Amino acid sequence: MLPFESLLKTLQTGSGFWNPLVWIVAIIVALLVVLIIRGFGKKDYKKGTSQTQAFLSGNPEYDKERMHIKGSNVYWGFSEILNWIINLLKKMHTGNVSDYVLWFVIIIAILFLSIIIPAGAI
Amino acid sequence: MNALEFFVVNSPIFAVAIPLLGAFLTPIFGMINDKLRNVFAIFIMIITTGIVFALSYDVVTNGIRTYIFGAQDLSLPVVRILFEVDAMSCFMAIISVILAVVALIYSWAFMKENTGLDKYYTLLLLMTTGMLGMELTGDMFNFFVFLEITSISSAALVAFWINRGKSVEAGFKYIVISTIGALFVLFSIALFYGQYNALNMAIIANSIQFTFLDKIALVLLIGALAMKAGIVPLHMWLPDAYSKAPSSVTLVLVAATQASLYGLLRLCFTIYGNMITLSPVSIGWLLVLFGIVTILLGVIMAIAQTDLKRLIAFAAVGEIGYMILGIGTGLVTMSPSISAAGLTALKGGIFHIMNDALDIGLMFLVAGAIFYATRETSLDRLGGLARNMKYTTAFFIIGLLAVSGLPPMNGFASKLLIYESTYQLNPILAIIAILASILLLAIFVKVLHSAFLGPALPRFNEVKEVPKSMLFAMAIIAGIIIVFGVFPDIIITNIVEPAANALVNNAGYISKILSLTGGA
Amino acid sequence: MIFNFPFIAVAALIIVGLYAVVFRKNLIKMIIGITIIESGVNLFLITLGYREGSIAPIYTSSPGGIMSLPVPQALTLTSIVIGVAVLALMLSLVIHIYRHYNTLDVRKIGGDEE
Amino acid sequence: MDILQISQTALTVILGTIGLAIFGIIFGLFYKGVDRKLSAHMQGRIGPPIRQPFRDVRKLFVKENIVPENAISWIFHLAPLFGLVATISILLYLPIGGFNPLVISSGDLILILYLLILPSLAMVVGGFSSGSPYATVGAQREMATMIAYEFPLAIIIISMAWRLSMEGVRNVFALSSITSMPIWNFVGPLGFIGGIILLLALVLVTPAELSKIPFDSPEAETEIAGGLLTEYSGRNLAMFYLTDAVKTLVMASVIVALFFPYNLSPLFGLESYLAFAVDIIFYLVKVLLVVLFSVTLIRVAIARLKIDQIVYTYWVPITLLSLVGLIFLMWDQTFMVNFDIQPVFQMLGLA
Repeated sequence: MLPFESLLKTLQTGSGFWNPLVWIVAIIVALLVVLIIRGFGKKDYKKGTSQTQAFLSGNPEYDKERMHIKGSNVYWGFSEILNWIINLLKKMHTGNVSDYVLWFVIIIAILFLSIIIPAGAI
Repeated sequence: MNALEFFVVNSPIFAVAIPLLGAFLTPIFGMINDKLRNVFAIFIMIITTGIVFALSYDVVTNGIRTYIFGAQDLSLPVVRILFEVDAMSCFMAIISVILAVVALIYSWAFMKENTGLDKYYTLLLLMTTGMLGMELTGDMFNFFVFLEITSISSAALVAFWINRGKSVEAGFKYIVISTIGALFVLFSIALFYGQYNALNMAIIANSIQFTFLDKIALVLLIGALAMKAGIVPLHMWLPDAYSKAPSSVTLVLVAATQASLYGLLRLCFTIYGNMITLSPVSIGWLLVLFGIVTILLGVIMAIAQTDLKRLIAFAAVGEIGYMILGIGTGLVTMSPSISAAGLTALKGGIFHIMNDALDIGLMFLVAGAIFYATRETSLDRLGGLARNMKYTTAFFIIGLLAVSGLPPMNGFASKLLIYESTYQLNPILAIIAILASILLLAIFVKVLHSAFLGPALPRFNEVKEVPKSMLFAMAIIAGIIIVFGVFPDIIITNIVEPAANALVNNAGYISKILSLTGGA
Repeated sequence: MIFNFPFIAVAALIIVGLYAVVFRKNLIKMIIGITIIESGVNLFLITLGYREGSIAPIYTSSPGGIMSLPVPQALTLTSIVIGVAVLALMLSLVIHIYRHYNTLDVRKIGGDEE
Repeated sequence: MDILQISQTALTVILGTIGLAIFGIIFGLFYKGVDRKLSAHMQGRIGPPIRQPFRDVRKLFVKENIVPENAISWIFHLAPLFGLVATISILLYLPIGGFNPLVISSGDLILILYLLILPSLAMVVGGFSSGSPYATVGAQREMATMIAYEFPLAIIIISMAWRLSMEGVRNVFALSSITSMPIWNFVGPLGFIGGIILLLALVLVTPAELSKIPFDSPEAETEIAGGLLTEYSGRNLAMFYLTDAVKTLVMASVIVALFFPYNLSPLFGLESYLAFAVDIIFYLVKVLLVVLFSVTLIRVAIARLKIDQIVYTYWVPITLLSLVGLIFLMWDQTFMVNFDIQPVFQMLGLA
């Protein structure tokens, strides 16, 4: 079967390398160091008091449904910038199978133009 | 000859025949007992997996294997159906069987409440048969037949939840797209047959002249297989089909998509392998371009999705782009022989085929688990599930790290290979690839937040962790992801590199058949 | 010219079929379009194997004369069988689509979101 | 590779990680103190003493470690821990103090790019897992900022490696190759301008990477009450505090390694321990200068941007800037090859 050494080999890409085992060893050691440092800190807190409630600048907490920020509201600043292209692409996905086949015909035509026509011209 | 040798010698046909026979035996067992049927289906698939592994081991150690159907007299190679199995076929077959086994295990609990499960298991095994056939065959027409077997069974499975309009509609779209694609594949096969009087891939590749008709065949085959493989802008059926099918089916559907991708690879590297440089427009650059567009579109569309399964489906489109990018870069540098960077890119692309199957597969299984537990896939209605579904959350986090290619998961290894080779072709390619991978991270972190984190929603107080068989299925994939991530070099040296070399070495593929048929 | 006629017919059939799939809005008509494409491809296969004045390749003891190539005919038979299966599946799906949406208009069943 | 070698490597990694963790934390906090002192002076304040960050950490350690009821506790606890651990592990791959990286051939620049994501990811996941609206808003802003600055960062890293690969260097992504062949040494004037532009872009990326003003909208105290750190307290917050400190050191070291990998000791012909001492001190000074320019000056000079402005800033002006840098590097290479300019510069003593 596989020799033991091959387990330790570094992945060479010709431009760089990556050895997960070294990283994992480093992570484990760093984790131990950090856990020791963290161990100096205070561990407990008063459970069930008002300090465990969500901080809302003193406002009362809404019901849980409204406290959860829904998926489509995430990444506002980002989608703000990309909205134009997302809307464009959404329009492309009509969900109509005729359009899918039309895309196929278009791509065939493009490939046809790019592969066959230039050779014919030469 | 003892039984084991017999199995190894005949493994190419057994890999296809056993699931095929098993598929039609399953309903008989189903008449006796549901549990027995499930066990039987899993048993059949495990045997197939064993055969595929034995075959792969044999191919990697002893070189290309052929299997001849019918009489051994090869004076008429035209009418013989030949299976030709090289390392690349094995690589794809391994992916297919792993995903099929996992899907069957997952189905045990996931599909339990459905009726018509006899047909479900039959179709699932039939689909696996089709995929394995596509990957192992060396005959163009045979490829078409298996393509159609896969298409029909998977379309039926996509529409399996027939009480939902959307599922039926997605199944219909899928079968229309598949049929049209397959018909053009058949048309191209006819073009080959008309010119070279052969259906065998190796014989066609040997005598191909890149005439006008060959170019038409190339165009049609690239178009049709690209559509089946979900390359932008022909990907549009994919989110529909992936998101509307039951999760266990989606998992196998990922493998079916990749089987079409395998067809594209065979086409570019083997059949047109000698001629690919003659094309006025580099096919390699064309694929690179497709790859970049696919990555960007898949990822950007995924940002905008609010339905979990549709989101993962678009992420899958993006991941397909990475494979195409790596493979295209390999193809660009093919003339006259592949460069070191090109080979690295090709290895990265091929490795990413497997990683994508595992990562996206795990994501779909998690989505299925969420659906099983909450009957909900919209991200706007989920939340706080990490309290009730600890293991699923953990598997999701593993999948998240893997899909976005963070160390030390398998996705990082393959993406590293792609980045560190494509930049030599053009730095922009690697930049876009890196950017898209970070966008993928953002997308899945959004899923993590909106499905698993956040306050405990009262609606989901009663939600329980999914049954053990589903957890086990997810654990298998997560385990493979971690092993591949921690020991990437072993996987690349022993599985990926032989596959890449087999793909590049089309002379070896051709001469193997020619030596059998006496140079016909 | 006369020998090219089948090939022109093949091209015409495929284009007509694609036209039907792309521009007809009725699902049944789209399926008919797919069937027409299929017929075109099958005709192409048959034409490839045909030699002028040949007889069908079904005789064990041939009555004489040349036979057309048997392989394309075998391919065509397989293709027809597959076509029937696909057709059956598509039609059954259309029946279910009609049950759910009460329409066969491809534009009305579409839409990318739920 | 025999057992001896394996155990030697393992020992190097283990001891190195311990050493670097302590080094990173202490100097990270030190630079944090320096940064605060300097910015205070720039604003005409006296500012806290340099040891203030150490006191902050000590104070956080005696505070209660509150887990809010809306939080998923295991992710809530793990995220800060993981962030600090991942940050420390980056130090292993960086040339610290003028030496080669500790593990010379097991990780490269792409790995560092990805490892730099991990601390931010930990903050995002921690913020999301605290289940508070403020934290969620902060976390998603952090994520958006991350996507935004990753684009120019990727351009910078790939351009540098690409230019190096054109010189026929192997393993261009390896830090050891980059430091042994600084970009200024082989490029022509166009490439020099390109290098300056890339350096500028990297300096502009740094404050966002470290969530400093003007790119600190994820934390924005005045607006969303500390953002993703809102619910954190006690030792978990201390972990994030330390992560930030170590990350400052890491980012400064990346800039130093990419653009200023020079050492003083060869200049003076020094050897052995004296050389080490001089190099380390020189390295610390370089890091200080980088922190001064890329963190302190920027954050004193500019006000906070809105999140969509951040995304815009990085995706349009700074991306264009770094693309211009890339184009300059490409042109430089073409000119070098096509017009054979190199000898001319050598004659003029420019290259």
